[in-house]
Amino acid sequence: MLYREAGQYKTGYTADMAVFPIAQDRAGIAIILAAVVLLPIVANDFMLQAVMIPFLVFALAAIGLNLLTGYTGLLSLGTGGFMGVGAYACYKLTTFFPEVNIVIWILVSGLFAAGVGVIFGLPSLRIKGFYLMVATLASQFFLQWCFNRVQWLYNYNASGAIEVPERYLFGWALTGARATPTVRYYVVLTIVVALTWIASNLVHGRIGRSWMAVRDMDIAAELMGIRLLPTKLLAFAVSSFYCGVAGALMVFLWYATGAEYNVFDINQSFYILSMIIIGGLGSVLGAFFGAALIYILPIALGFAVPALLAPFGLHIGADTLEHVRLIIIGALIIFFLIVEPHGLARLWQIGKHKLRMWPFPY
Amino acid sequence: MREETAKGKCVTAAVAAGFDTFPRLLARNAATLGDRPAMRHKDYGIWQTWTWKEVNENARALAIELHGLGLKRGDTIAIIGANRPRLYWTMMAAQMLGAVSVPVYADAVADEMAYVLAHAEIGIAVVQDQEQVDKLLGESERLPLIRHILYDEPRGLKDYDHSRLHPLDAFIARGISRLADRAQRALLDAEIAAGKGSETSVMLYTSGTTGRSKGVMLTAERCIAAATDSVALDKLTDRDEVLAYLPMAWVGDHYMNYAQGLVSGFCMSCPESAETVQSDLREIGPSFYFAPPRVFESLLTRVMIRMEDASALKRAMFHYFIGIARKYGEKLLNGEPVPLGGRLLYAIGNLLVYGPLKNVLGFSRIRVGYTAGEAIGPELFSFYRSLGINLKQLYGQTEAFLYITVQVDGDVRADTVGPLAPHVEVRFSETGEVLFKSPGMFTGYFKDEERTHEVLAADGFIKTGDAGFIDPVSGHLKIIDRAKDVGRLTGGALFPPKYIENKLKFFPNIKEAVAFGDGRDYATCFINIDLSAVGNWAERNGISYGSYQELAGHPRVYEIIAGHVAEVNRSLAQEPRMGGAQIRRFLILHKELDADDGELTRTQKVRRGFVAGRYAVLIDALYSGATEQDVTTEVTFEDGRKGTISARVRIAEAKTFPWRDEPARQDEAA
Amino acid sequence: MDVLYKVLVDPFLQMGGAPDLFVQTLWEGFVVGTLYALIALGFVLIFKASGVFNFAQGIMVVFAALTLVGLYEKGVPAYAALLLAIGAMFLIALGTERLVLRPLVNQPDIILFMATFGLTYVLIGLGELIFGGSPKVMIADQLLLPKGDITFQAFGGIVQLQKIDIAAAVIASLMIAALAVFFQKTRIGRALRAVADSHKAALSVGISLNQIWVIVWFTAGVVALVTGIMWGARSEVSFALQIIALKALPVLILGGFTSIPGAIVGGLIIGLGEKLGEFYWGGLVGGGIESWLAYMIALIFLLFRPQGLFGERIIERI
Amino acid sequence: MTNERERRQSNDIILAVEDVTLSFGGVRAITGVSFDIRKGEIRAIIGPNGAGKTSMLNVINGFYFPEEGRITFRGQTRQRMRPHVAASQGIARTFQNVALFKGMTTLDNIMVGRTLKMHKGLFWQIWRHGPALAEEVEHRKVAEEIIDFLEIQHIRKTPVGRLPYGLQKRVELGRALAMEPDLLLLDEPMAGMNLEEKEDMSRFIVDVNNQYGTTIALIEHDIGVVMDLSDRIVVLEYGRKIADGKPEVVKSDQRVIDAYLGVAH
Repeated sequence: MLYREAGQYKTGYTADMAVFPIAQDRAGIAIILAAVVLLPIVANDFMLQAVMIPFLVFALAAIGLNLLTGYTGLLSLGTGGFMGVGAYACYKLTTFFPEVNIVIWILVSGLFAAGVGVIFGLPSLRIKGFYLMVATLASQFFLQWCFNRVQWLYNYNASGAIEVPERYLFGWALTGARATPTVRYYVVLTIVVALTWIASNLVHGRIGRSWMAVRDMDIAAELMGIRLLPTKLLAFAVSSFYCGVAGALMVFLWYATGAEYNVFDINQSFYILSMIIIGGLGSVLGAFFGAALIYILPIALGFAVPALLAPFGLHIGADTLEHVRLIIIGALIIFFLIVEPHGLARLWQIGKHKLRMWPFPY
Repeated sequence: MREETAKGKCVTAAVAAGFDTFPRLLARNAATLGDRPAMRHKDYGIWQTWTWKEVNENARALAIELHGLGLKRGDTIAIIGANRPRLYWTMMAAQMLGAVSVPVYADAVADEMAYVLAHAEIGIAVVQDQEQVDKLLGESERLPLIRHILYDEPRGLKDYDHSRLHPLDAFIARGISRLADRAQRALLDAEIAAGKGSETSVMLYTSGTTGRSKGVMLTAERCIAAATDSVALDKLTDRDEVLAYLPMAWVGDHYMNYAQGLVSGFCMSCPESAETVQSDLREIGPSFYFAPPRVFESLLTRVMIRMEDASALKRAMFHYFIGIARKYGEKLLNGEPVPLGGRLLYAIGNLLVYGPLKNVLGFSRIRVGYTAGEAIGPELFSFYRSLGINLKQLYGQTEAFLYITVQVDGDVRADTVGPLAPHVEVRFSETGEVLFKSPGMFTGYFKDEERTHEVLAADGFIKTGDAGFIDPVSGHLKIIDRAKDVGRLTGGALFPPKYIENKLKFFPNIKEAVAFGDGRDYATCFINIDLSAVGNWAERNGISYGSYQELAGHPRVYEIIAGHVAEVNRSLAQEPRMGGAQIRRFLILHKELDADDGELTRTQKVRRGFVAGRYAVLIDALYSGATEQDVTTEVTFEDGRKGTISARVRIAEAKTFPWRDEPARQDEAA
Repeated sequence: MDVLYKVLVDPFLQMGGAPDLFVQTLWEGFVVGTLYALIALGFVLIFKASGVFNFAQGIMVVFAALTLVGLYEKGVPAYAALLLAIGAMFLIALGTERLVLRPLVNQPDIILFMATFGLTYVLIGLGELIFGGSPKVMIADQLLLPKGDITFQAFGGIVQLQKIDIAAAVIASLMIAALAVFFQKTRIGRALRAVADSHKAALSVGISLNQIWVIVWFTAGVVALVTGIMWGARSEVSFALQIIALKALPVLILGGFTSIPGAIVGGLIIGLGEKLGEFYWGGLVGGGIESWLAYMIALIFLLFRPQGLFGERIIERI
Repeated sequence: MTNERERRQSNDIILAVEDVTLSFGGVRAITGVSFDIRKGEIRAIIGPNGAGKTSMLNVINGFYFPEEGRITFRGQTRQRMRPHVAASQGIARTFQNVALFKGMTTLDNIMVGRTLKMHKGLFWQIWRHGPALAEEVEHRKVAEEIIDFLEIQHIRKTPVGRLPYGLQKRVELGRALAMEPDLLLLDEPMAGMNLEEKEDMSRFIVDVNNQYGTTIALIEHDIGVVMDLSDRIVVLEYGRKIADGKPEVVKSDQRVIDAYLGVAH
């Protein structure tokens, strides 16, 4: 309906292969970007601190996991662990070299996660599916154990937790108690947008195709000359990189003060996994949808439900709400698997197609 | 000299100044519009584009090579295939050498094609692909003159004997390198310079509704003069885009796309293939669009069918807003006053329905749209206009190249073909036949003095063979029918078959109709149902059918058609002088009329006489009062095999209406 | 050199040096192993019959135990609570079949797995909503489970066996035996085995697939309840149990997803390996390696035998 | 046409299989089979079901390792090698039951076939501009030529999962062609097709062999097709070679008639 594609013909392959070939889509993206950039003007600190920043962080992690599970078809429950690697690496780096800008370390810490990811990805050559999932559980629990037991990782703090030091960016406090949500929001936004762009570049190119080929039919892929191990390992590396950066962002720019090892426990892995299930496997966009639904929706409910019940004199405690939240997430997962196994991303596609064909049904 | 307009460089003003041949226009465009796109072709997944410079270069390269093959001034060269830039370039190249290009219908069967090629004394044929090459080689003993065949698509021709076959692209490459040499350039430039506007530049074979087709000779200067007028009329500029999807052999394509393109400098896009025209149209979104009524007709049918499958809510919305459009759309388009409420509703409709609909059809950007070739159903016509598409009618023919009358923005009517085109004169014979003089008029039929004289009146006017009159109210020309087809019932009442048929054909369910009645007591007709429309209806109503024949014979289908016929009768009864021509009896033909059986022309017009002869038994039955009739018909299949089908055809009575009988042909005095 | 000694030699010297401790550890491992085996059994039952990788098995254990204790705390007599808990497991089985499995029939395994994953969230939420998130004490006495321990002189030291552990081992073994009988002898059991081979076969036995799924999930639920009770009695009833239950996964990998004996052997290997590893090697790296050792064992094992202990070598065809 | 092909194919051997033996856990699939494929010819492997035809292809492109025997491809002799190596040496294939990448479009499937020819690494891929994009475009051109060749323009951007079987087979052929192989292995390219589709497919096969001079080895059950497509035919039965030669020779071979032609239809 909103689309006006007549006259949008492509005279070259570059234009034809663009990620957003349709002008209306590009416009839409531009509007969204503008909106999120201008958000802090209207949004209060809660909105930024408790909604947007976490949403972006989770979305990034979800993209990471989606590259591995959605695009390459390798089921992983190690997300939390890899995020942790990022966080702890960043902590060690910035405490070793306080003078280097934290943003750089956040990105570099992703590389450490990537390294670890590759090591735990090695088994993926010989084992597939659920077996591989168990293998990734090994990494999850092992890493979790390290974060807890290897005191060196948290500089022997008595608390056994990471204590985020104050760091500055162009004079603004970026981490630590004095960092304002607005500053942190912009940094997170920049990083997430940049990495999203890169992710979409990857999946639209040769590498992305090899990943999907391995996912859809690994035997055929090998006979096409795609070498399975390097391809899978690359997927692990890139995926872990994203998770690692997400982890670092989580501790340094969301929590901003510190975090304990159990932030990165198995439940974190489950949480992210549920995001990509609902958002849609094999879709970068889906990662954002998933993060929004799984993280933001319950918050919204947190406000809506009591407000709705109040008139009837009913009151719900925060913890009750938390339980309800879990039930809702679970129900949503099942619901979406039943109505649309390919998640919100697929629904979005269908809707888009309808808009393009409007007023025709197909 | 050139004027800047909002829409870009308006080059039409420059035409007068000595650009009297197409090669000169091409050279001019290459100079003035050098890097603007001239032609596109959807190939290998994208719209390959050539600028005017490149087109000029390629055409020149071809020209020098054709010269090498011995193509001389006055020679003829055949061009056979779908719309392809390279084929248009050969036209240009031939004209550079003063040769006459003869585009031929690519879908013509080998025999038909052989006739034209032989008659036109073709020495060199430029074809699209293997299919055409095979046709020519197959008929080679009938075509002794053909020395060379050039082809565009090498697919499948690898193992052919290449002594007389040449790939076009290699040709062009060679030509370009050859043109590096000054002497060669000079030679070519000399040829172009030697060209005169008065020379025949193209020969178009009219499929002719009767007899063998004849070669209409057109001279460059006249073509250009005519095109210049219409380009000015519709303010076409190099910013316009057209989709060249109509047969190159048809005057419409040569005028609308080739001539107007070279004059105005707009960009012409060639579709990927016949199957993809719709999607290609959608991609290009032309700003100038021409289609014969049947195209708009089938399009509307498809639209309605597709909407049938939409959700009830959507369907309701669609029909509601189409209603709104019918109410206000045309008024708005003609700039007539419309109440604010109406404007508002229309705006909403535009957002929800018209805009998107035009978008999916590829009509969003149409600035000027034309339809012609036969009368268009008023409803059909206003449907598109009400969507905000500036669709207009024109009346013309090959011999006039092309316009005789053309409607101007703001003064458009469904039932007329508009006022005279610029520089066109018209008079009427005592029988009401239309005669004209036009800037583009032809110089005669190739090697056919006799028939040339038939149509050429002593005073230099040309007979159109159509009966019509100037509508006193609007001052527009009104065409009733082919002059020789307008008949009288024994009762003396007027009987214009086409007129009736067009009314019938507006119903999506009716694809083709042939009316009879001349010299009879009353009017009757054959009907072809539209398989897609009726078939879709049948599915939705759980009616199973194995073939067209079976569906056509189905009682409930007869009911539907009877309803339509009654509708037509009602409207005839209301019109002056037409009431007598109401259909009394009709039948639904057991097979679709088909060009391969000679029942239709290549442009899908009914060969009335032929059909009448072929189905004489049925016509007799229509008047004998029989309720059904057995008939056996010979048919030709796609692959050329012949076979016969026989059927028992039912004949139905139609509801007629009382009409006020008026004295015949009174306003024809005009 | 020193490290190598610590890793390769010292532990074995310790075993030899203090056989009593060694036996003690073995026993520990054996008990834990049987419980792992029990959880794994739940997985296998469901995987065999419905091809579903039931991620929710762990939480089912917790949920079952919670229901039992929760109801008791709400004043329901112990045995009534036990029956009600069983009833609850049946309801879960029924609900799952109706709301999850039936709509998703013929979907790829991964989808079904994800669905059980959603189920897990629901059950956690429900459990916490109804019974609260805080750990509870298993009503061992009320269910007449033995307390205290048996100690005896042996292997040049004292070996101490918790009675509850013995009970656990015994009950677990009984449970497994019972299931074995159920599968071999009863009609339904045979039907279930048929399903594992082919769904058509099952129908020929005259039991609808849906019924079978309910039965299987219910059986798995009961197994979960028993596991929950035993485990609860050994430590406490809390959601942490769900994580421990994940240890059933490496067990499955060793044993294969479809083999009951596999589950048992696998459980024992993991249990023993884990305990020994923790006791003799854990110290070297600061302890607590129990949390991941099981997975590591499975992982390393996988690298050499991807098809599991009892699985057959897969020949890939194209 | 045929004489054309004969002119094109020389007598030099592109692939030689020498007494290859293969078995799965004691079950013999292939026993001491030897034959060769000449450059530029269309070579058919036929035989009743379970004769070891597909296994033979799997051995040739390195998916299975033969216990005994040697395989010489373009002069290099080897007993075992990984499939992706075979691919990189110029062996492509299609599969008995279509093995397309279901989640991807026709175009992407064909582009995957170009993977071996694409070399821009992660660093460039990240930006997807400059070199990486240039490379992408360059190979898109090749892909489009293949699409044009196989006349599948209209499904260019359709996910292959939604295509009818016949078209899927065609796309799979396209994917193999994208590798510009020297040797193309076709495993029952016409299985489950109607007559028209079969005609199209055989036309394409001949055209491929014609246009690109690709050597083709194909397994096919439709004897009619095999007879007029192929230059030479190997007949297998129970993993053994029972005949080898020109169609007319094979057709008249008594053992073949008994073993196959007699019973197959």
